[in-house]
Amino acid sequence: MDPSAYIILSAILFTIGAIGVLLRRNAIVVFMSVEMMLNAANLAFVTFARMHGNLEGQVIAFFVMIVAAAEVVVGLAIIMTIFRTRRSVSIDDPSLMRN
Amino acid sequence: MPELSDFGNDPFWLVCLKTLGVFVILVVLVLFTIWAERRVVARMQMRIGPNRTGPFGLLQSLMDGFKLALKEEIIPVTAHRAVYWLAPLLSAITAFAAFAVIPFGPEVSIFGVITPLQLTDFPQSVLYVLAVASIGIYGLVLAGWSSGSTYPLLGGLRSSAQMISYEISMGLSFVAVFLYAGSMSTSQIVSSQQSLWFAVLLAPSFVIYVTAMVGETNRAPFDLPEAESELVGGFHTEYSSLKFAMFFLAEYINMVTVSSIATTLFLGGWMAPWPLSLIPGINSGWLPMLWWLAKTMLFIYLFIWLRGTLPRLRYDQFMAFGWRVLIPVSLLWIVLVSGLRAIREEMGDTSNTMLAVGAIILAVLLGLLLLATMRRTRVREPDIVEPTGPLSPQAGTFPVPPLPGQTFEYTPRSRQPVAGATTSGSQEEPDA
Amino acid sequence: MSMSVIVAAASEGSTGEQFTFWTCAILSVIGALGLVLSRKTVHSALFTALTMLNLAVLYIANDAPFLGLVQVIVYTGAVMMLFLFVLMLVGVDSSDSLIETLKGQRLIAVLLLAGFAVLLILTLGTALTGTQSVGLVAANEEFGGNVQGLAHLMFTTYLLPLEVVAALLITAALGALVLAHRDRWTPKLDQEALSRLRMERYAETGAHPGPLPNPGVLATSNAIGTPALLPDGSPSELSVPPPLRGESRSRLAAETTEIDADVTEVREIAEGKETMRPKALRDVDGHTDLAEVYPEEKGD
Amino acid sequence: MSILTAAQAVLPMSDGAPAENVEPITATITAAQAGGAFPLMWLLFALPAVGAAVLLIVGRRSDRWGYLLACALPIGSFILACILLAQMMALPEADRQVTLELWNWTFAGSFDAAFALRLDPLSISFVMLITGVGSLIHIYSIGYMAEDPKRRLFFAYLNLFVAAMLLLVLADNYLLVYVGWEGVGLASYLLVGFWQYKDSAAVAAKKAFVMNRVGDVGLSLAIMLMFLTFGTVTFSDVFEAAPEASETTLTIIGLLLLLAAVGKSAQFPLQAWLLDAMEGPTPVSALIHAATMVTAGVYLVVRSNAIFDLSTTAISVVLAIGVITMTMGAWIACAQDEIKKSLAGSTMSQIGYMFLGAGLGPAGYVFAIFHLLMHGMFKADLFLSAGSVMHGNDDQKNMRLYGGLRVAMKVTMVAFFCGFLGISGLPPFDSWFSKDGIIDAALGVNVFAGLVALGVAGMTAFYMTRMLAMTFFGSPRWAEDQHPHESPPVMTVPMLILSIGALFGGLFFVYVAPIGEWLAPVTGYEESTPVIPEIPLKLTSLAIAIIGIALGWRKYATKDVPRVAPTNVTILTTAGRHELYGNAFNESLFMRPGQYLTRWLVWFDNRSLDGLVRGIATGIGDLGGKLRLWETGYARSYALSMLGGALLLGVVVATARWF
Repeated sequence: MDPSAYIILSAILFTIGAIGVLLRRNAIVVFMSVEMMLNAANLAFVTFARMHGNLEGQVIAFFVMIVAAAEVVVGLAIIMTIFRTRRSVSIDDPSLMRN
Repeated sequence: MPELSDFGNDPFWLVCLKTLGVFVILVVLVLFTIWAERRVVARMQMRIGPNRTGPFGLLQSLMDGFKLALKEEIIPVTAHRAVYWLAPLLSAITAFAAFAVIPFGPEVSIFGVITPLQLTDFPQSVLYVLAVASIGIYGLVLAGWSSGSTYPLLGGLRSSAQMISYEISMGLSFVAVFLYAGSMSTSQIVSSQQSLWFAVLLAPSFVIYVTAMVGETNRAPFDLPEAESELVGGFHTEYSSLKFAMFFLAEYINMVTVSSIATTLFLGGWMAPWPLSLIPGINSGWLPMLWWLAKTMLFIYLFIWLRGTLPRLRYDQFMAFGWRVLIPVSLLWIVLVSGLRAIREEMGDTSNTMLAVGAIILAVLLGLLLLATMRRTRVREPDIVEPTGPLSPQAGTFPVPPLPGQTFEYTPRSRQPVAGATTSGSQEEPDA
Repeated sequence: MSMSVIVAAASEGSTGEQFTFWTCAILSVIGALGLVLSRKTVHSALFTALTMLNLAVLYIANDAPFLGLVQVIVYTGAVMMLFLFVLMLVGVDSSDSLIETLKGQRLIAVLLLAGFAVLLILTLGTALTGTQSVGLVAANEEFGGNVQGLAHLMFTTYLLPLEVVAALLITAALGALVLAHRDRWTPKLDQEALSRLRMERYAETGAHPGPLPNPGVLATSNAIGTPALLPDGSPSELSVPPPLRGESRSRLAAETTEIDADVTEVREIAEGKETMRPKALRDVDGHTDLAEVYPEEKGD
Repeated sequence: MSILTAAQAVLPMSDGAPAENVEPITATITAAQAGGAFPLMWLLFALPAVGAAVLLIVGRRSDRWGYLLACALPIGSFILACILLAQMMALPEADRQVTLELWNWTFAGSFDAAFALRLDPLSISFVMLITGVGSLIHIYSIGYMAEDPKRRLFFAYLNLFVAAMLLLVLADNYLLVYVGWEGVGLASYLLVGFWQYKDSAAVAAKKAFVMNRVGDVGLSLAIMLMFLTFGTVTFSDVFEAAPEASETTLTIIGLLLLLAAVGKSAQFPLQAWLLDAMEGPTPVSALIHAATMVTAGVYLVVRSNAIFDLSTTAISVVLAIGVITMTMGAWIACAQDEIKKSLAGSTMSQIGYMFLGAGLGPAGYVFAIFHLLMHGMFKADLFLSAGSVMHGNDDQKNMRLYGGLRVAMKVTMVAFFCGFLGISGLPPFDSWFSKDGIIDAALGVNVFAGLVALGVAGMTAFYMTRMLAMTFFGSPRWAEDQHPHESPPVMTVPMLILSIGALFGGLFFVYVAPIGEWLAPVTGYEESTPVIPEIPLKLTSLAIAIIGIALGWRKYATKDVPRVAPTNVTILTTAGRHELYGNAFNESLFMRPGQYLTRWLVWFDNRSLDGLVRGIATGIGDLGGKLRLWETGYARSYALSMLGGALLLGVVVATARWF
């Protein structure tokens, strides 16, 4: 099958993820959107691996998964901490770095 | 012995037939397990157990199932309908799906087609089991959440936390098996145990797996998420009728699944045990299914036995055990196994060195264990003071009943008429 | 099961793969849209899980069975579960307000995204036309299988990244522990301290030290909104769960009148003994100030 | 040999006549070759160092036993020093220079200074003085500091001092000398400020420290210059290479070394700190500011004799400083009313004598060191006695409030009197030999200096008589609640032992163990011919001393001493009371100009450099303020920026690919 279909799917998912990141205010949803973008990238990597006939794309996808897992752990911990102090998971609330 | 290339060649009708077979085996085994549990526990508690429905009460579970299906279904108003529906389905489907890669026997001839007695197999099939199990957890979490009630939510969270935790040590216990079998496919793992079962060769992995599988299935003594006395019934508190039956079914199928995985990975699967395996031809044809069944039943009996014997753990103890004992020990064991294998790869036939190193490591571990136990015995004895003399109910802390050897000293208040206690002006003493 | 079918289909490049791809692609796009569009966060999480499951299938279809299974175990089993946990900890009912608060964010975002989409379509369109996939059959066969091939790459060429990533994971775990850790400023309340507190509160305010009475005890029905009857026949509002209390006022009143007859009967039987229960104890149930009951105890 | 010519006995004699030239020690043998206890010589300073470390690290837990340990360790060092002395005397004269290289602690490029010790007659003499007097003062301190809550700390610092001082005199190279030099400076600072809750003590400690730093700069510059010139800082190598250097270089090195010596030894013009340093506990004054540390300057000059011998300018400056300080110190000692300050003035004066001796060149080195050793004993004795007097009089320091203490403090008076005999130049006691040796040599080299020295000898006798009389004789002038009492034996016994040294040290070193023969191989010796014949000279000096004593006795013992210092005094007395305006001198000459310079520099810096820097900073800040508007604080805005950036990048890349 033509691998470009997978790549296009990956692009679609990535864009939808980006929409989520940009437009949603719930920090957890934003975070899930980031995961969605990572997954889309992974799909592209896996497809590239198949297209080029070597496994390195899969290895990269594997590393992306690990890094994403690490990121989720820390990110969710941060969200929890913010929630504890602010009673809110809105990503716009912790804007202490403003100006 | 079936090879990996033997799979995936079945005609469509045979696939359907095999699927049906797996389904039937599972359902029958579940019915039997429920009955066996009630009978065995009853025996352990000097009771008789169900013995009315069918011979030895064998049909009891079937009848219970019918009854459950026919009961009125109550759905809480606060429940989230779609997810409430989805949850038991997820539980049951994943429970069945995990069984697809369990080998029941060697290649047999079914209606003229030579095929392995196993629905399917592929190089990563054990990982598939883990993956399916991790999806199954969704059933629990979603059931707990969608019920819209506090107890199920807590129970669901607890169960899933527990299952995820124990899935880690479970996965880790597989690693040594993968290393020795050189494959993640169930059929290959079975065939690599021809000479020696992994339960013997990788005894620590086996022990870890057996412990983790009890935690994974939420069974006693690790059944705290469903602790009736604490959480009413866990994640399925608000479920009734057929949906509850599905959870029930899923739980018992999971029992059977983890038992059969234990059989497959550690007890040589469908192969006959040692003295019997010397008989030629005993590991061919349909007969090995019997060995598989016997080994699986052995584990199911273990489950029942544990339930009848052990008290329930506290949640924090349980989690601490999983994270601080099982996982570190698994990791150590994996390091040891891979280290030994690496030594063997690098140094060739130097089993003596390996044995010496192993002995030293074992000695060190034993020493550490000994130290740990010695430390535990050094716990300071609490100072027990035999209370004597009169005791004031308000003395020191909070009112306590007099201990043996103490006399109760009445406060002036208890002797006085209680102010405002009279509605008709009577001044009677409260009886002491 | 279906997995081997998928694998087989993928390697052949047959209509089987077409079917798998379209099914999973549609489902995963639905999941992604659901993630962005759901108002309830839990729904977003479930939709995400759906997408990830479908992506796993697509990985398998793309000759990456190991990665597909790892995707299920890691993403669906662990990551998304973690999300669900956090959701339930921060309150699952937190649904998002869809009003945009940042000035111009939505407009610029839409414009940029549109540009991004155009760019993607253009680049992908030109880059992908006429590409043909080599397939992984040869690469997989080299070391005897997909897992073996991956392992070979990871433990030789990519050994350093692997070690670094392992360190990263440990760091992340520690970081999460540190972030989620809350220092305990007060000593942990054990059973003894709790009971002491309860008794102190009893001594100070007269709050009932024991567990609350169960609903429906000695009452006509055991429904959760039905108040229990005390031994002297009066209904105890404390036995009703707080959310139902206000709502059940009327029911309480009805219940009271309904059982009034029984109570009178009991009272008549117990005639001469006035009450079966000292007034003081009833007062305690009703939160009477203890000072009224035991005035001389004040000074202690 | 008559007593009058006894001073000559210190000189190296061969067949009753002074040797023309002394063969300097050339051979250096290592400790391992020397054998015996020599390889253990590092223990000399290691023992007290360990004591200091233990007391400081173990802390309060050692309060109960720490001081005993601190006493035992210097005594151990002393015993070891005795053994080493005996072994060294057994060595042939030319071999009396033992080195012990412990490890190499500094190497940078060609610079290479080993942590090496050197034991020769000069350093072993110092070691004996430091450990002997040090041990006695440690023991004395047990009694003196008995009531002090921080006694353990005091002993720790004392041990630290002893260790540093021993390192100073044992060092084999200038860099290690510098370590010891700074170490004693630190110990002195800590001990002067030991009662730092008193403002005066804290200020005095700071002052001593700062003024010492001025000298230390000289030493460090000298070391650098030495390395630059000779490529090494080891004694033997430097001395060997010295004749090849130009005289200017040697003069500069010598003057820098002299600056260091002047700072450490409180000589003019860096003399102002010594009197203030008397704020420290009296054992400190006795050990550090009389017997050992302040003489380190003399040690440095004598040790570097190879350099000074080659530079007439430098050695003349040494001589001049000696003469000036000698006079100043005596002057101050005559006018001060506080017993310790008077003694401090005396110390300055006596060290001035030593500098004078050292400034005479080879003719005077031996006498400088001889006088140094004698001074170490009698001045320690005097200080300890003074401390005992203060101890018995509620820490009263003003001599005008003593009077007639001979009744109450007999032992102390005996000890003080012995010290008096030792210092005032009466035969046959210490100064009779050592000071007159210097005067003799001075008259041979520089008549003017010799005559001044003779005069100051009379002043010495005068102020010592003044102190003796004001303290122990005359009518009692104590306050009502001041109950003078004798000190405990733990204090008086060390005093008495030192008294013996003060009385008979001179005789011992002249007749029993001739110090000149002992030291001359290290310092070199040249005979000088006095302009006045010997016997008239001796008689003159004795007469001057007796006149001084008589004047003092007449003024302070036979007349009543007013309790409050009289104000209608000569300008000389007023100047003496103000320490000859040393502080004012320093202030106007160094401090004020320094302050003005600093202020001007700050002003200049603000206007020129800072203006430029601030301008740039303000510009960047303004730019940052503009850029800051981009930072909204909202994560989603940042995400938007990222998307924009990615888009831009993608467009660029795609364009590049297409065209």
